[in-house]
Amino acid sequence: EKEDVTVVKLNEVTHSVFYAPQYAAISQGFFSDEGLKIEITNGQGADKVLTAVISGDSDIGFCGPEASVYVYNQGKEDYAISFAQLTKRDGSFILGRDPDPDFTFDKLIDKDVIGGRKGGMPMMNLQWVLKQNGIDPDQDVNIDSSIQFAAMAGAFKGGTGDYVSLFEPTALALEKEGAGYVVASLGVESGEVPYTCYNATKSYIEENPDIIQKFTNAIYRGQLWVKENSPEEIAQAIVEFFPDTDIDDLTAVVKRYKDQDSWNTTPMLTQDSFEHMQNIMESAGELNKRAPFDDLVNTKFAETAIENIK
Amino acid sequence: MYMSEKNFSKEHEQYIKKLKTNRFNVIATRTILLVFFIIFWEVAAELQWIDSFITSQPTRVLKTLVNLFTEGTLFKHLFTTVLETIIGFTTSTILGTVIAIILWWSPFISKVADPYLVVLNSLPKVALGPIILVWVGAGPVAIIVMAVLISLVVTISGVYSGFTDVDEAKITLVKTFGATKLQILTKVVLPASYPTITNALKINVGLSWVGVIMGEFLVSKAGLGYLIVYGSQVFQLDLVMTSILILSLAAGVMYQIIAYIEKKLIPYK
Amino acid sequence: MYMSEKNFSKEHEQYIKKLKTNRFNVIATRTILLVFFIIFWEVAAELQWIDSFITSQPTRVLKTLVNLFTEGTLFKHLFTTVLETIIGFTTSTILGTVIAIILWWSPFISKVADPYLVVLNSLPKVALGPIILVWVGAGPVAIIVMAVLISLVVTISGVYSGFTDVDEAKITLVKTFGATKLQILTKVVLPASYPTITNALKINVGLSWVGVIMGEFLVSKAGLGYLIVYGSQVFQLDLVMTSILILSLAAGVMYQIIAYIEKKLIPYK
Amino acid sequence: MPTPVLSIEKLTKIYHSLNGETLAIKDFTLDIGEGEFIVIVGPSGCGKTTVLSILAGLLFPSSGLIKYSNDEVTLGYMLQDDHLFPWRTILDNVYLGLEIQNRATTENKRRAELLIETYGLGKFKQHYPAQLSGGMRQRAALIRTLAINPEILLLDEPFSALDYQTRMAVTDDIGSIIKKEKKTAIMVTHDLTEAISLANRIIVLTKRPAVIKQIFDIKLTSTDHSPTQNRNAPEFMNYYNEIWKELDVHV
Amino acid sequence: MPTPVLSIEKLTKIYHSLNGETLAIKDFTLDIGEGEFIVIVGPSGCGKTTVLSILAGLLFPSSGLIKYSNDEVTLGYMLQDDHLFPWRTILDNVYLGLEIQNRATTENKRRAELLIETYGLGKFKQHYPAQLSGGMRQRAALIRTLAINPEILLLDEPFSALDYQTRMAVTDDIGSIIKKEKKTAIMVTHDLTEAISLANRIIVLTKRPAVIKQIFDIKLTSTDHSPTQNRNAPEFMNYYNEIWKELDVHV
Ligand SMILES: Nc1ncnc2c1ncn2[C@@H]1O[C@H](COP(=O)(O)OP(=O)(O)OP(=O)(O)O)[C@@H](O)[C@H]1O
Ligand SMILES: Nc1ncnc2c1ncn2[C@@H]1O[C@H](COP(=O)(O)OP(=O)(O)OP(=O)(O)O)[C@@H](O)[C@H]1O
Ligand SMILES: [Mg+2]
Ligand SMILES: [Mg+2]
Repeated sequence: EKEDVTVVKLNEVTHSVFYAPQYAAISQGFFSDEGLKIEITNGQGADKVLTAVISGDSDIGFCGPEASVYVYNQGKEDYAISFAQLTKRDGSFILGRDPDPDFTFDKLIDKDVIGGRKGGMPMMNLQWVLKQNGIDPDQDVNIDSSIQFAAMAGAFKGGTGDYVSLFEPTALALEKEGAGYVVASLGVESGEVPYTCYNATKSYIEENPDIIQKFTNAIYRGQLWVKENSPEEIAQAIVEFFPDTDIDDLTAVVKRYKDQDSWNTTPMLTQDSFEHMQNIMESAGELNKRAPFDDLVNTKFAETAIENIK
Repeated sequence: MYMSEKNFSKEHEQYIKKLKTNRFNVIATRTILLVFFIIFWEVAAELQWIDSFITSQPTRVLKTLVNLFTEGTLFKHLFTTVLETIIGFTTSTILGTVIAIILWWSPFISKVADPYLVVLNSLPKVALGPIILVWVGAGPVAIIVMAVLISLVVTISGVYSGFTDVDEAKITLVKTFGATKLQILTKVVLPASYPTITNALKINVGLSWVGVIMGEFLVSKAGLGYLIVYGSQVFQLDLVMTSILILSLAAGVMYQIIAYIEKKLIPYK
Repeated sequence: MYMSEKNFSKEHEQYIKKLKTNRFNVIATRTILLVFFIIFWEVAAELQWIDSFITSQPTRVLKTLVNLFTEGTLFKHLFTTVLETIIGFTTSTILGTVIAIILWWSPFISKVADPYLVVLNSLPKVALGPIILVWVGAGPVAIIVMAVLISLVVTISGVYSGFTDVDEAKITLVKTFGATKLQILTKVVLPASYPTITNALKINVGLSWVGVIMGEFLVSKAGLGYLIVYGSQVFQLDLVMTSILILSLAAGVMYQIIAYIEKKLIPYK
Repeated sequence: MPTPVLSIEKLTKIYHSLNGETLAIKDFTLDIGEGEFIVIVGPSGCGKTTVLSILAGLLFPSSGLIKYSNDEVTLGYMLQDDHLFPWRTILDNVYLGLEIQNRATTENKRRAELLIETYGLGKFKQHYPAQLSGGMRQRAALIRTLAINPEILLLDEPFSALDYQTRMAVTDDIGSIIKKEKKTAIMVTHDLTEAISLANRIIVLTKRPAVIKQIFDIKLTSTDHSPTQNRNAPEFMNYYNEIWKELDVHV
Repeated sequence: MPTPVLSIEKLTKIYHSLNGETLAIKDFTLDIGEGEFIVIVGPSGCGKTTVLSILAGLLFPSSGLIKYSNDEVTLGYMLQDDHLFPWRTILDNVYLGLEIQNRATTENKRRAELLIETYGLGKFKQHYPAQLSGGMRQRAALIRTLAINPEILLLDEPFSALDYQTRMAVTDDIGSIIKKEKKTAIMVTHDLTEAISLANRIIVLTKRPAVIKQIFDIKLTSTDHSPTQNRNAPEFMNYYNEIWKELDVHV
C-alpha cells in the first residue's frame, strides 16, 4: 500500500484553527487512506498562495476564491479553479477594548476599526457587513487598512484603533490577556460565502483528476468527522498542528467556530454563494468584471465525493 | 569639450578621437542594451514567449504609469516614500554619527559595546517588524523606526571606522599644539573622516530605502511599498512592476544626489 | 598570559596590572550590563511596568526555548534557515566574484554596466519579493534568490573595488616579467584583494541573513523567519522574541566564523 | 655656551606592551643653549623620536627631569611628513596652531600671513595642499609651526619625505628661515650632510637603548654659514667621515 | 666602448590626456655597452621613469627606435619600493618572475634559491616580507629581479624608500651584487653620491621634455671600485659639484 503514496503540496493561506476539518482529515488518516501525503506550506496571504499554485510550486492552493477571480480577470490563461469548499463563513471576529454584550454595529460609527489590507477578503467582508447594517464604510467609520494581516493583533494591543477584526486563535489570545473582547462575529453577520476553498490550475486538474478526487474525498470525510465529534475531540485531533496552543484554548476556539456553523458540511461550492462573494467584491469596488461561475468552479469532484462517501 | 588655442600633435588628435569614439561606444551600447531589452520584453510578451501576466510588459507598465499619473496618485505615493526615506536617513545619519563619536571618545565604552554591536549588526532587523509595530504603534513612525534600525548599525560602524582610520600623525600634530580631546574631534577627526562618512551615507541611503519599503509592507496607507503590496494582493503585477521601476529610479536619483553632495563637500579631492 | 624568565621592571608590572584590570573591567561591565538588562526585563515584566505579553520576558523566552528544544523542532528551524543562508551566501559570493572579475577584465563592460549597477544597487530588493515569488515560484528557491539578490550587488561592488584598489605598481611589476592578463588576475589582483574580499564577505553574510528572513517571510514551511511569521500570526510574541534571539545569536556566530576564516586565510597580516 | 633654555637630566623611557618592555632611552642628559641648533643622529629605531616626543610633552618619561628656563616656553614640533590638512587651504593650515591655542587674534593671524608672504607662499595662500609641490608643502608646514611663535623648534626628520634635490634646496631654505627667526632648534635626521651643514652640535646616539655616544661641536670655516656654503667648507668631509664611523651602520 | 647591447635612437614620448598633451621625452639617443652601469639623473618629473618604462616595454614610444643586440634579451626591472607581495614568503616572491615566464623549473628554482643564500637571506626564505627590515626587503626585491637571469637591469630609484644610513649600506651591497653578476644596468636616482659611486656614465637630463643635457664619464681612482671606496676617491667631490651645477635645482 505504502508504495504508491502520492505527495501533494498544499499551500494554505494561513495556519488557523478555522481550518480544523482539514487538520482533522490529516490526523484521522483520511488522506493516507486515499494514498495521499499532504505537505503543508504556510502561504501567508491569498495572493501568495495563488502565486505558488500558478507557478507550479504548490499543487493545491487553499484560500478565498476571490484571489482566483483576480487572476482570472487579469487574463491569466492557466488560471486556478476552485474544486472544494471548506469554510462557508468569515472566520473573523470584531473585538472591542471592553466587553460589550449589547454590541450593535452603530457603535462603530466614528470609531477606528482595524480591518485587513485593501483588496483582501477580510476587509471586503467587513465592508459588506457594515453596509448590511446600514453603515457606510467609507463615511461613517474609520477603517484602518494600513496594517499587515499578521500584525493587526499586535497593533491593537499596542494601542492602535478602537476595534479590530481578528481570526482565531488571535482573538482568544487577546481576550485572555484582557486586551480585547469579542463583540461580534463577522461570520454570523455576513451570511454564507465560499470563504476558503481548495483550488488548482486548470492544467493540473486536467492532468491529475484522480488526485483531485482523492483529495476532495478526504476533505469531505474530514468535514463529516468534525460534524460528528465534539469540540474536545476535535481539539485533541488537531492539537499536533498547534503545538504552542494550550489544549483548553484550542477547545474553546473550536467550539466557537463549530457553534457558529463555520464549516461546510460538504465540499460543494454553490453558484449562489459564489455570486454572493462577487457581490461583496463588487460592493467593495475591487471587481470591475464578474467572472463566470462555470469557468472558475468545478463541482464535479465534490459531487462524486458526496455520492461515494456515506 | 576642452578646447585650447594650442596646436596639438597629430598623435594627440588621434588620441582624442579615440577617446570620443570610446565614449560614444559606451553610451551607445548602454542605450542599445536598454532599448533592446525593452523591445525584447514587449515582443516576447506579445508573442507569448513569456507569460505577460507574470512578467508584465512595457506597454502595460506605461499604461499603468499614465493611469497613476492622471489619477494624481503617483506623486502622493512617491512623495510619501521619499519623505519617509529622507527622515529615516537623516535620523540614522545623525544618531549614528553621535554614537560613533561616543565610541571614539571613550575606548572603554567602545570595547564594552563591541560584542553587542557585532550581534546587532548581524541580526536581520527585518525580523523585528512585528515587534516594532507593537512597540511604537502602527503608523508612519513604525516605518521610520524600521528604516533607522536597518541603517543605524551600518552607519555607526562606517563612521566609527572612519574615525579610527584617521592618520595618527595628524592627531599627534594637533597634540603638539596642545589640543584638547574636543579640539582633536572637531579639528581633525571629523573633517578627516568626511570621505568615509559620505561613503557610509551612500550605503545608509540604500538601507533606508530597504527599511522604508519593509516598513510599508508592514503598515502603510500610501507609498510605493503600499502600491506593491496592494498590487500583489489583487494580482495586478503591472502595478507591482511599475512601482518597482519608479522605486529604482527614485533610489538611483537619491544616490546620485548624495554622490553630488559628497563632491561639493569635499572640494579638495 | 605571556610569561618570560626575564625580570621586568616595577613600572612594567604596574603596566601589566593596569592592562589586566582594564580588561577585567570591560568584561565585567559587559556581563553586568547583560545580566542587569535581563533582570530588569524580567522584573519589569513581573511588576507589569511593561506589558509582558508584548515584550515577552526572559523566563517566557526560556520556556519557549525549552519547548522548541524538547519538541525537537528548534534544530529543524535553525538548520533550515542556516542552510538557506549558507547556500545564498555561497552563491552570491561566487557569482559576485565572477561578475567582478568580468568587470575588471573588460573596462568597456564595466563602463557600460556602471549606471545599471547604480540603479540595481539602490533598488530596495525587498520590493522584488512578490515578483520573485511569481518568477521563480514559491519555494526554497525563492528564499535563496532573495538572499542572493540582496547581497549580490554589494558583493560585486565590494570585490570589484578591491580589484581596482590593487596597487598599480604591483601590476606594473608583474608586467615587467611579461605577465598575461590572466596571470595579472591570478598572481596579483586576486590574492592582493583577499582582505577586501573577506571584508565584502562579512557584509555579504549579514545581507544573506536579511535576504533569507525576508524570503521566509514571503514563503516558507520552516525556518526562523517562518517561526516569526507564525508566531505573530497566532499572536505568540514569546515565540517571535525567542526566534529573534536565536537568530541574532546564529548570525553573530556565523559572523565570527567568517572573521576566523579571514584570519586563517590571511596569515601574513 | 649661552644660558641653557632647556636642560634634560637623566631622561629614561621604557615602552610597555603585553609582550614585554622596551628600554628606548637611558640616562639622556643634555643642556641646550638659546639659539642653538642641535642635531641628533643615531641608528634606526634607537629612540630619537622618543626623545623629541617627551620634550614636546606627547609622552611621559619613565624617569628623569626636563627643565625649561621659562615655564611658559612655547614649543613647535615639525614631523617627518608635512601633515597639512587636505581639507584646509594653506592659510587655514597655518592658522591651525593659533586656533587650537585660542590665540587666533587678528594680530597673530596677520603675523602668520606675513610669514607666508615672507617665505614665498603668498600666491598659494588660498590653494589646497594637494596643489603644491612637496617642497612648498614642507615650507608651509614650517610656517604653520612658526605661526605660534615657538621659542624652541623640534624637528623630526623634517625633510626625509622629499626627493634628494628638493631636499637639498629645502634644507637651505628652511635652515636659513630658522636662523633668521633666531629659534632654538633640535632636529633629528639620518642625513649627515644635512646634519653637518645645519648644526651647532651633533649628538650621536648608540643603538637602543639610546645613550649619548659622542657630541660633536661643529665649527665650519665658511663665508656666510648658509647650509650650502657649509657643505663646501674644508672641514666638512672630516666631520662626515668621523661621524659616519661613530654611527657604525649595518643593514 | 664595448659593442652596445642596447641602442636608443631619437626616442620621443608624448602623454595624452583630455586636458592636453605632455611631451615627456624628446629625441633621446644613447648607446649602452655590455656590462656598463648607466645612471640617469634629472629634475623631478622630467621623464626618467618614462625612459625606463619604454625600455621595459611597459609603454610604447611615440616615435624613435630601440634596438637590442640580441632579440631574446631578458630585462629585469626594479622599482622604487620593493613591492614584495605580502601574501608570499620571500622564497615565493623570488620565484614570481620564473612562475610568470613559465620557467619555474627545478633548476631555475635552485638557482634562485642559491641567490638568496649567497646574498644573505637564507635564514629568511620562509618569512613573510613584513618580517624583514627595509634593507633586507630591498635586497629580496633585487634577488627577485635577478632570479629570471636578466641581461639588462633597469633600476628606478631602487633605494629611495630607505632611510639614509640603510641606503648607504644597501647601495654598497646591491652595487657589488650587480657588478659581481656582471649585469648591464640602467639606474635612475636623485642621489648624486649614489650616482657617482656606482656609475660608469651619468646622463644628466634637462627639465621636461627630457633631453640629454650632458653625459659624464665617471673615472674614479679608488682601490677596489666598491661604492664605499669610490665615495672617498679624490675626484668624487669635483664630479659632485659639476653635476650639481648642471642640475640647477630650485624648489
Ligand atoms: N608606542 C611604542 N610602544 C612600544 N615600543 C615603541 C613605541 N614607540 C617606539 N617604540 C620602540 O622604541 C624604540 C625607539 O623608537 P623611536 O621611534 O624613538 O626610534 P627612532 O630613533 O625615532 O627611529 P627611526 O630612525 O626609525 O625614526 C624602537 O625600537 C621602537 O620599536
Ligand atoms: N600616464 C601619464 N599620463 C600623463 N602624463 C604623465 C603620465 N606619466 C607621467 N606623466 C608626466 O610625464 C612627465 C614625466 O614623468 P616621469 O614619471 O617619467 O618623471 P620622472 O623623471 O620619473 O619623475 P620623478 O623624478 O618624480 O620620478 C611628468 O611631468 C608627468 O606628469
Ligand atoms: Mg623616528
Ligand atoms: Mg620617476
